[in-house]
Formats: sequence, structure tokens, C-alpha cells
Amino acid sequence: MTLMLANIAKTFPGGVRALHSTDLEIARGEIVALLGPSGCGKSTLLRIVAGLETPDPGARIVFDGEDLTRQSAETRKMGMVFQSYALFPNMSVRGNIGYGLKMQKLPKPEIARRVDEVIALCRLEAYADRAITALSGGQRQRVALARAMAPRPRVLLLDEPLSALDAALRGQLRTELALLLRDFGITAIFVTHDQDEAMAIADRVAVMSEGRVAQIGTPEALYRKPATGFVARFVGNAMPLPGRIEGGRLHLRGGTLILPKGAGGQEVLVRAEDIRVDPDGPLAARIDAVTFLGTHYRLTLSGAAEEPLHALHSGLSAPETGSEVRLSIAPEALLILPKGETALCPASSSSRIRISSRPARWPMDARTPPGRCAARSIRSTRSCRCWARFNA
Amino acid sequence: MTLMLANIAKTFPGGVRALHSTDLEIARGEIVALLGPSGCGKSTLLRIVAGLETPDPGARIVFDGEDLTRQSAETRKMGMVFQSYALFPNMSVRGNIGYGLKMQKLPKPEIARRVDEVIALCRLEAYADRAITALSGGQRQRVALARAMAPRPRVLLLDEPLSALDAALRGQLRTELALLLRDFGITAIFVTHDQDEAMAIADRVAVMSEGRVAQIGTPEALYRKPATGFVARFVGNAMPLPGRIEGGRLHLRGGTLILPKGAGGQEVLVRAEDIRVDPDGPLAARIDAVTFLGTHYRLTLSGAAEEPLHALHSGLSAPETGSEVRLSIAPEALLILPKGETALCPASSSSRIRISSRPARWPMDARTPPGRCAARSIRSTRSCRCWARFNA
Amino acid sequence: TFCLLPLAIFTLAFLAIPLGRLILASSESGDGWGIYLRILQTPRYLSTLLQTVLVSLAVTGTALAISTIAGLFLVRNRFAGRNVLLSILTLPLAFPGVVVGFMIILLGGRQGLVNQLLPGHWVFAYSITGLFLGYLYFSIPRVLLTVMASAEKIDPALEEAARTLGAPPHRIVLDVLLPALAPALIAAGAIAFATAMGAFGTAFTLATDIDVLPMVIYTEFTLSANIAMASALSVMLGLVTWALLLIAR
Amino acid sequence: TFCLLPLAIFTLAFLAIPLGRLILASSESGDGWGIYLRILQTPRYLSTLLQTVLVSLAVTGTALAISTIAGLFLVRNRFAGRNVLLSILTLPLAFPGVVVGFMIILLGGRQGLVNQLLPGHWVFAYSITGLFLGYLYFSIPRVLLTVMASAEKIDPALEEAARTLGAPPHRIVLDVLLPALAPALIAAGAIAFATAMGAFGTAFTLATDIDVLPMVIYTEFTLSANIAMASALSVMLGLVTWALLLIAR
Repeated sequence: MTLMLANIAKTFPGGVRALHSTDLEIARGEIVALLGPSGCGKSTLLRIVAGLETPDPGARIVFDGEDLTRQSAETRKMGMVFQSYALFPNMSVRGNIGYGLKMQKLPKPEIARRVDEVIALCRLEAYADRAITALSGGQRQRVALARAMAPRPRVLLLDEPLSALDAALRGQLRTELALLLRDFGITAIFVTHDQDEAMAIADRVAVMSEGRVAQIGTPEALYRKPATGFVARFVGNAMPLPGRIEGGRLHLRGGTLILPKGAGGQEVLVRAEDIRVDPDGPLAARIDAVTFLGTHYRLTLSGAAEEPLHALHSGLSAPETGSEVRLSIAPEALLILPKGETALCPASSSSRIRISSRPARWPMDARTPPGRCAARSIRSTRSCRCWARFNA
Repeated sequence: MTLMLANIAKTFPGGVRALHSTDLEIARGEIVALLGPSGCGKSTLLRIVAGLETPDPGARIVFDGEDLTRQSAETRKMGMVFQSYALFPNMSVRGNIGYGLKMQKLPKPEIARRVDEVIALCRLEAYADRAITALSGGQRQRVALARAMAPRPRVLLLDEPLSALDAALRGQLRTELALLLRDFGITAIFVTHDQDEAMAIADRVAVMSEGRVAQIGTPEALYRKPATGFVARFVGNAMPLPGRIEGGRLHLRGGTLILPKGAGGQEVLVRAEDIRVDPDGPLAARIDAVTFLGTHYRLTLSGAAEEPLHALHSGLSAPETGSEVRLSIAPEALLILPKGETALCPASSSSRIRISSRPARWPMDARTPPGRCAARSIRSTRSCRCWARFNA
Repeated sequence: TFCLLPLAIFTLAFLAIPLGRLILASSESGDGWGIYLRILQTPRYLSTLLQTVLVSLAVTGTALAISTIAGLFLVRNRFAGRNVLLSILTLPLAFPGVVVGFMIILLGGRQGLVNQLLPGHWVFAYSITGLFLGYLYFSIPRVLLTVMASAEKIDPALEEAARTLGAPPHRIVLDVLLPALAPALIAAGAIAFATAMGAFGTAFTLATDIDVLPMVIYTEFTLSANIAMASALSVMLGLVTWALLLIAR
Repeated sequence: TFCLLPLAIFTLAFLAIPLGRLILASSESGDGWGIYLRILQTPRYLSTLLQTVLVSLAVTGTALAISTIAGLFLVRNRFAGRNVLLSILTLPLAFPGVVVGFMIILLGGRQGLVNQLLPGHWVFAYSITGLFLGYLYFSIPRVLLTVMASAEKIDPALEEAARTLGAPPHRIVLDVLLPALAPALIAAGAIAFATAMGAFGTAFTLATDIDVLPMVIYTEFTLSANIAMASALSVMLGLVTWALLLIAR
């Protein structure tokens, strides 16, 4: 265990509680994502770790046994990549990357050598002497990462590292960033509101909502065993099926579903991939729109529940728009979960209090990831060794 | 047939040819997407239709038999939604939506009535008297659409209507925009660089590259029968498999694939969904990264071809990162296509000339969509009737 | 933070003390604070104040109108020599008020260009017309540069949107361009107004039969040695200008 | 487009004709164009020109330094009365040069505040020091407002990035804040310099033993009736200011 955060909370002047008391442990080389909608406290938590915000009294931030809580941002040795990248426009790429080393007052040849190493790792050789303004968004992102990594920080913190890029570039850089972080072998925390980004990059994901961690675990654990309706909605886009629950049955507008277990006071959700068009299905629905997605079609269905549902339909053709179909959902595919806190659900205020008062327990997924070098690919192993030498 | 574009070309001062001679026919109520990378001429084509750019001599723009080529943008009655929305910040939502009607010098009560109708259709009732600056991105997008629709334009033109929004909102508004355009029953052309957006909204998609239409057809036709390697890469993210082709076999770094037909001078591509992990497969590869996507995993594979390949893998668990696997690809899943023009492929200059000199033929998919009201859902039919009344 | 606080206090004191001294000085005549009442009761002071405000408003309005038209033209049209022209336009910025007054005399004085070309009654330099032209000459480049900077930032799509909605050119100017330029016009107008209110060099050079407030202040102070009245008039001038600047903001 | 062209031409003519007349007038003495050579050979003119440039540069530099410190302090700290303070800071903008000169005399003149409090040799109003302080008083609010507008636009993440990279406060000022403020400082400095070069009202009010160029031009024109020399000196003043403005841009 390298980074331990205990009892981190933040109340802004004026009394707004941005973050309720939060604990988090992060193992060496682990990459953790803080995932949540805007205003859920994830950026505040990251900035507290960086030393850019002061937590409420009682917080502890410990790295490898050293208590960092009282240290300022200048001495804390956390690398940070900002959402806007915050590159210094008056310095070249090389000047930006070397800035942290210059502040450490290293000798010039040493700075040059280490800047060259990071430039090579981030494949920025072609841009090393360019002005920041002459770089594209993706190149800036890499420079920001290189600048944060050059002083060999204890932990790398990334605040929405891809959100400043346009959609086409974001998908491509997501994979690139994931591989680069693994090559570095660095312990990292990153903040995002994009579930795909969290899934693609992180070892563990902490889903946050209204200043609390709702659940933390591997992507698979969050998807397959979400703890609350909020988590299910946020990870894997589960759709709520609000209806009358009576004797193990869920009565919806379009028909009745059999529940696999009792669901009193809880909510029932389903994912688009678990809804099937089935002539013998129990639900009636009408097809509002059909979108071709390549391997399958996405159907927009009305009449089955209050809100339109989406279903994924594979096959070479889809039902006609406007036609009436019947749907089936396997009972084991229904997610029966405590009503999670969410801004989308105005009726949840009473349940919200119940959930809020339940002490958060984590890690729910107790798997401690093995050392990065052992677990990663041969390619990563090579880079990891190289990085180890680089860090020596 | 309502809108006919013939021989539209554009040479900018200085001799840059932004658009080569292009023809396009659009049926009443049809929604056509112009899809392509930036700089492919798609926005130029849209702006020529709007009357905001002058095409090279010889162009013809005909709407229902009326030649619009010489008409100015003011009199052409095309509705346009701009990428930046270009809402008038000095007017309220209502003032913006009514502006086109005011310019037609309609009596005030008539303007108020028609603005109210469009506001109801776009579900903007709650924002009608707000200032533009008090709206969110998604609301601005709807106001821009309502403003363009209020004067009942002949054709609605949309220039990257969703690109100003952040990723989370974009996915949601994509469906909303698709349903709204169908509710309006309007003939529309929209420009995008995002294949998902084109697929989700358009009846037919014209894939453009370097000032030419590379292929036009339904989303299914483009995905299943791409005309060139460029189209396959752009629609459905096909990955090229560059290797030595010899006697019906393709020799790659990781092994040899049997081709379903001769492929002399052509390129071979494959999609991620068609690569399978198969202990008896002919290709050897190493797993660089595994991303959990919910219903399946995306594997990043190296060693099989020169560039890393992606494969979609379903099942509850994925192979370990770093492990060696074997892959198979069904021969009929291999796409053997003429080398399409693309900036990504530096070796294609000779083939580019060959392709360029081939006369473009379309529509390759000759299906003329039936009248919107007949084909759409009951919900759309209702809205369409309502719109027909609205247009009466 | 840092050690900015003491320096900030020093700066504020530097700005505040002369002002306080000026206000105090205005009360040091026999009338005490009643001197402000006396200004309001003296027709000569009142008409001078009014005339100064009117000339300044006229200069501001004319400079805004001319600069908006010329600025929009220069932003919308690229032609050979445009950059040279723009550099020349900034030249009047380099001339002080005295030189501008001097130029007006060279043009409209008794031996001026206009009177030589069109002999007769074309001597306007020493009248309110000369002052108006001098101030205008002084103001136009400043307003023009502000308008151009603002006009270049207008999203061209706004104008295109108005066109696709059927707006004729004059509606585009009224509904799109002027509202978009409004903040820049207000800011530039406020500066032009304040400059015109206080322009002394031009007035002094031209001065024969013009009474503007800075001139009266100078006369009271130097010739009449009436320090209290000069102070009181200064405070009045400052307050009127400042109030109009605040309204504009 | 529209009917902007004729109006634009009219505007350009309005700006160009007085300038042309001024340049022509400078050649109308016995020396012809040789008058410019004579300026360069006359020590009195040269030293005046040099003194004007030096005072202007000193004012500009001091105003930039003071305004940057005060501006950064005001942007970074929110406190009660901050908005009132900001409004007061804009007050000097409303006072013309004559009044500023007058204030300096009230402070540093023979019967001035400083000389009353500390009797002895504290009369600085009529010297170059008084002129310097007057110009400074005039310049600070303008530069301060520009610096504050620019400082508010600096991305706070830039400073935070420097902190996480281990930069101490003085390095943040040098490496992040000053480079980010540089364009605003250059623009504000150029305006302050041009204003100081041409400030006549302040100089005239204080004038006893100060020779600055606008004063010399006025003297040549009004007292010596040497129109050609006044014109030539005006052109020189304009060219020097304009050249420095262009360099700054």
C-alpha cells in the first residue's frame, strides 16, 4: 500500500459540503478512477490530494508511511495533469517538461538528459522545440503528461485528462493514455465523468455521487454487481423499470415481469443488452426508432415502461419503425438494487437519507492488484524496467 | 424528388479545390448526412446549398423544379443550424425563434402563434422568455433548431449540430435530434465527422473524402458493402491488414490468411468484431491491453499485423494481459477493397488518381425512402400530421 | 499574499491624497462649502459647464458614428495597402492636443488651407467648430481601433444566420452588428467623452473666444489666483465626467 | 459592401489632410526641408526631445510596476469595500491634465501640503519631479484597469501547475504571471507613454523651468510665430511616439 487517504472531507466557506468523509487506499502502481457526474466531489478529492485545497480538520494523507497532510503543494511531489493542460505558453515543449526539474535545482545536463528520456517515452521527439501554441490538442495532452511525470512524482493525478479533446480524438487517446500510464508504471488517480474512459484506463473505479463514494471496485465488479441503482445507471447505462411490485411480480405499462427475488422498497433496472425482441415475450412495446450500429441495431421502444427503453438487437435486419413488438427480459438480468442517490430521481430523497447514513465500506473488491511489472504484458514489462532504471 | 444538386464544385481564390464536381438528389422528407474528416469539403457543400458560398460556374441547385442557383441566401428559404448555434445574444429565446417570421413581415399575432407551436414541438416552453446566455448547451441546440424551423424552410441544413456539446450530452441529444427531425418530417442535410451521429440520424449517408463523395447509401449498405478502403475505415472502423498477397493467401507477420477471392492491387481490411480468439487460429498475437466494455472486452493485439489490432471478445472473462493467443478471421469477413483515398495512407497516391478519375455513381443504394408519414411510427405519424397542419 | 499589501496601500494613498487635498482646497475660500452653490448660481460657470458637456457629447457621438462605419468597412474588406492604411490611422494617436490645435489652425485659421482655397468666410479654427473638429481628430483613431478589435471578434455565423432567416443588410446591421458592437462602443465612447471633457491643449492653442471648463479652471487659478474656485470647478468637472463614465459602465 | 466605401474614404481624408498640411507647413521656412537637419543641430531642441522621452519612459516604467503590484493584489483578494475602492480608483480618469497639474501644485507647490507639513526644501511641483508625479497620477488608473482586466483572465490552473511542480511564489510571478500579463503591460505601457509624450495641460500648469516638447511647440507657434519650426517639431514628436508605439506592438 502506498497512498492512504483517511477521513478526507471538504466544506466550502458558506457551508456547502463538497465532500463527505472519505477513505481510500491505493496500491503501488495502481490506477484508480474517480467517476461521477459534475459536482459529485471528485475533483475536490483530487485537488486535496494534490495539496491545492485544504481538507476539513481530521484528514490524513499518508504516502509510504510519510504523513503529507500538512505539506504544501510545492513540496508534496504530486504530479498533476490539468483539464485545461495549463501548459506555460511562454515556454517551449522542452521548457515546460523541464520546469519541475529546474525548480528542483538540478544541474543543466542532468535536466536535459531526463527531459530527453521523458520526451522519448511520450513520443514527443518531433515537437520538443516547438511552441505550445503550435501543438494540437492531443500533443498538448502528451506534453502535460510528460511535464507532470518528469520530476518523478509520488503519485500522478489527472483531472479529466481527455475532456478538452473532441470526440474523435478522445477515443484514440484513451487507449494511448492507458498504455502510457502502464508503461510509466506509476500510481495514478484520475477524475472523469465518462464511464468509457474510466473503464478503459483504470484498474479500480470509485463511483462518486453527491460527495460520497457510492461503490469502488474493478470495472467488472461495478458492471456485474452494482451496489446501488445510481451505480448501475452510471456504469453500463441501466434503465429503471418503475412499476408496481406485487408478490414477486413487476407490473409495467406493457405487461408483467417475474422477479427473481423480493424487491420491496428497492428499484428494478435493466440494461439495453438484456432486452430481447421475442414474439412470446411478456411485454408489449412499439418501435420508435431504429439505429444501425454495425454489429447490431439499437431500438428505441415506447409503451413498455413510462420512459422510452433502449434495446440492442443483433441480426442482419431490425423490426420496422412503428411496428408493435413483444419483449422478454430474463429474470436473472433484472437488477434489483437499493434506490441510489441521483439527481435524476426526484422521489428518492427519503431513500437517499437511508443510503447516506449507511457507512461506506470499501474496498468492496478486496483484490489488491499485483505489482504492475509482474502482471503486465511483455511490452509493458520492458517499458517498466526502463522506467525503473529511469527512476533509479 | 425535391432537392437536386448538379455539378456543384468550389475552387477557393488561390486555386484550392475544396469540392470537386458533385451531384446529389434528396427525396422529400429524407435526412442525408455528409460524413467525412475535416477538410473533405462537406461544410463547403452545405454552405453552397444555403447560399452562403458561391459555387463554381455550371452548378445547378433545383428545388421542386425551381432553380435556386442564382438566389441569395436571404430569399432561398433554407433553414440552417450552425455549429456554434449563432443565436442572437441580444434577443430572448422567443425573439430568436421569431426572427425569421419577423423578417417575413408576418403580423404580430401570427408570429406569436407560430413561435408557440415550434416552442411546444421542441419542448422549450420552460425557457421561452429566458436570455440565450442563461441556457445550457443542449437547450441552445434546441433553440437553434427551433429558430431554423420556425419560418418553415424548404430544406433544413445542419452544420455539425452536436459537436459543440460535451461527450455525455452528445449521446443523449443524438437520439433526441433524430426523433425531432423525424417529428418535423423535414428534408434535411447535415454535416458531421462522427460516424455514430451519421448512423443514428440519417436515412442515407454520403461519405466524403478530399472534396469528393466516396460512397452514398444507407448505413447498412456502407457498413456491409463499403466501396473503398477509406469508407470501410471511416464507417465501422475497419483495420487494414497490410501484407504480401500471393496466390489467394495473405501473409502477415503473425501468420497466413486464406482470401475468399483475388486481391491484386487491392487492400484487405477487417473489423474488430470479426477477429476471434481461437486456439486453432492461423494468426499468432500478444495481448497488450484488455478493456472491459460491459457485454464484451476489447483486446489490443500486437504481433499479428504491423499495427496493433483491436478485437472484440465476448464472455465473462478475457485472456490475461501479456499472454500469447491465436486468432482466426472468417474468410468472408475479410473486406477486399480498392485502396481508397485517405490521408492516413501515404502510399495511396497512385491509386488515389485512379479512384479520382472514376466517375462517381450514385445513389448506389437506389432505394428511395417512402414518404415519411407512411413509413414512420404511430408517434411520428401523429407528429407528422400535426406538422402538416402546422405547414398548411 | 506575497508582500503586495503594503505596496497596494501606498498606491491607494498616492491616488487618494491629491484628491483629498483638492476637495479640501475648494472649501478654503470665504464661502466655505457654499462655493459649490455659488457655481450653480453663476451663469458664466454654468453655461461653460453646459457647453463643455455638449461639445464632448457631440464629439463622442460623431466619433462613434464615423468610426463604426469606417471600422466595419476596414474589418470586412481586405485590399492591398490595408495594413499601411491601418498604421497611418494610428498616427494621430501620437500627436498631443497642442499639435492637433495647431493643425486645425493650419487648416481653418486666418491663413489656413481652407481660407486660401475658398477665400471669404471660411475661418472656423477659433470657434467652437474648430474645437469640435480638433477633438474629433483626436478621438477617431482611438474609437476606430476599439471598434475594429471588437468587430473582428463577432462570430461571422451570426450574420450568416440572419441572412438565412431572410434579413436584409440594414436589418443585419441593426439586429446583429450594432448589438454585438455595443459594449465596445460604450467603452470607447466613455473614453472619448472623458478625453474631450478634459482636453486643454487643443482648447488653449485655438483659444480666442471659446470657454470650456479646463480653460476656466486655468484662468481662475493662474490669472485670478482664485484657488478655491479653481478647485471647486475641478471637482465639478471630475464628478460630472465620472458620473457619465459610471453610467456608461 | 453596403455604402461604406464613400464614408470610409471621407474618414480617411479627414485624418490625412491635416497631417499632410502639417508636414507641408514644416517646409515653408527659408530652410525648406533642411529644417529637420536644423533641429538635430540645435542642442536646445535635442535636449528637450531627450528630456521628454526620458520623463515619459520613467513614468511608463513606474506606472507599470506600481499598477502590476496593486492590480495583482486587487484581483487576488476579495474584501469588503473592494468595489467601492475600484470605483474610486477610476476617479483620476475623470480629471484633465490641467487639474492634475493643479493638484500637484496644491501638494508640492510653495504653499503646498508637503511644504506646510515639512517646511524647508519640499517644493517639487515646478520641477521635473512634479511633472513626473503628475503624469504618474494620470497614468496609474489607466494601466491599473488594463492590468486587472488581463490578470482576471489568467487561467488559475497555470499557477497551480507551477505549484505542483515545486515553484516557490517568486518563481510563479516571474515564470507564470508576468509572461501572462506581458501583452497587457505592453499595450498599457504604450498608451501611457504616448499620453506622457503629449501631455500639455499638466506641463503648462506647472511650467516654470521645465522644457518638454509640447511646451516648446506651443512657444514656437504662439510666441515666436515660427510656424515652420513648430510644424517640424510636431512631426518629430509624432514620429518618435509613433515609432515607439509600433515597436511595442
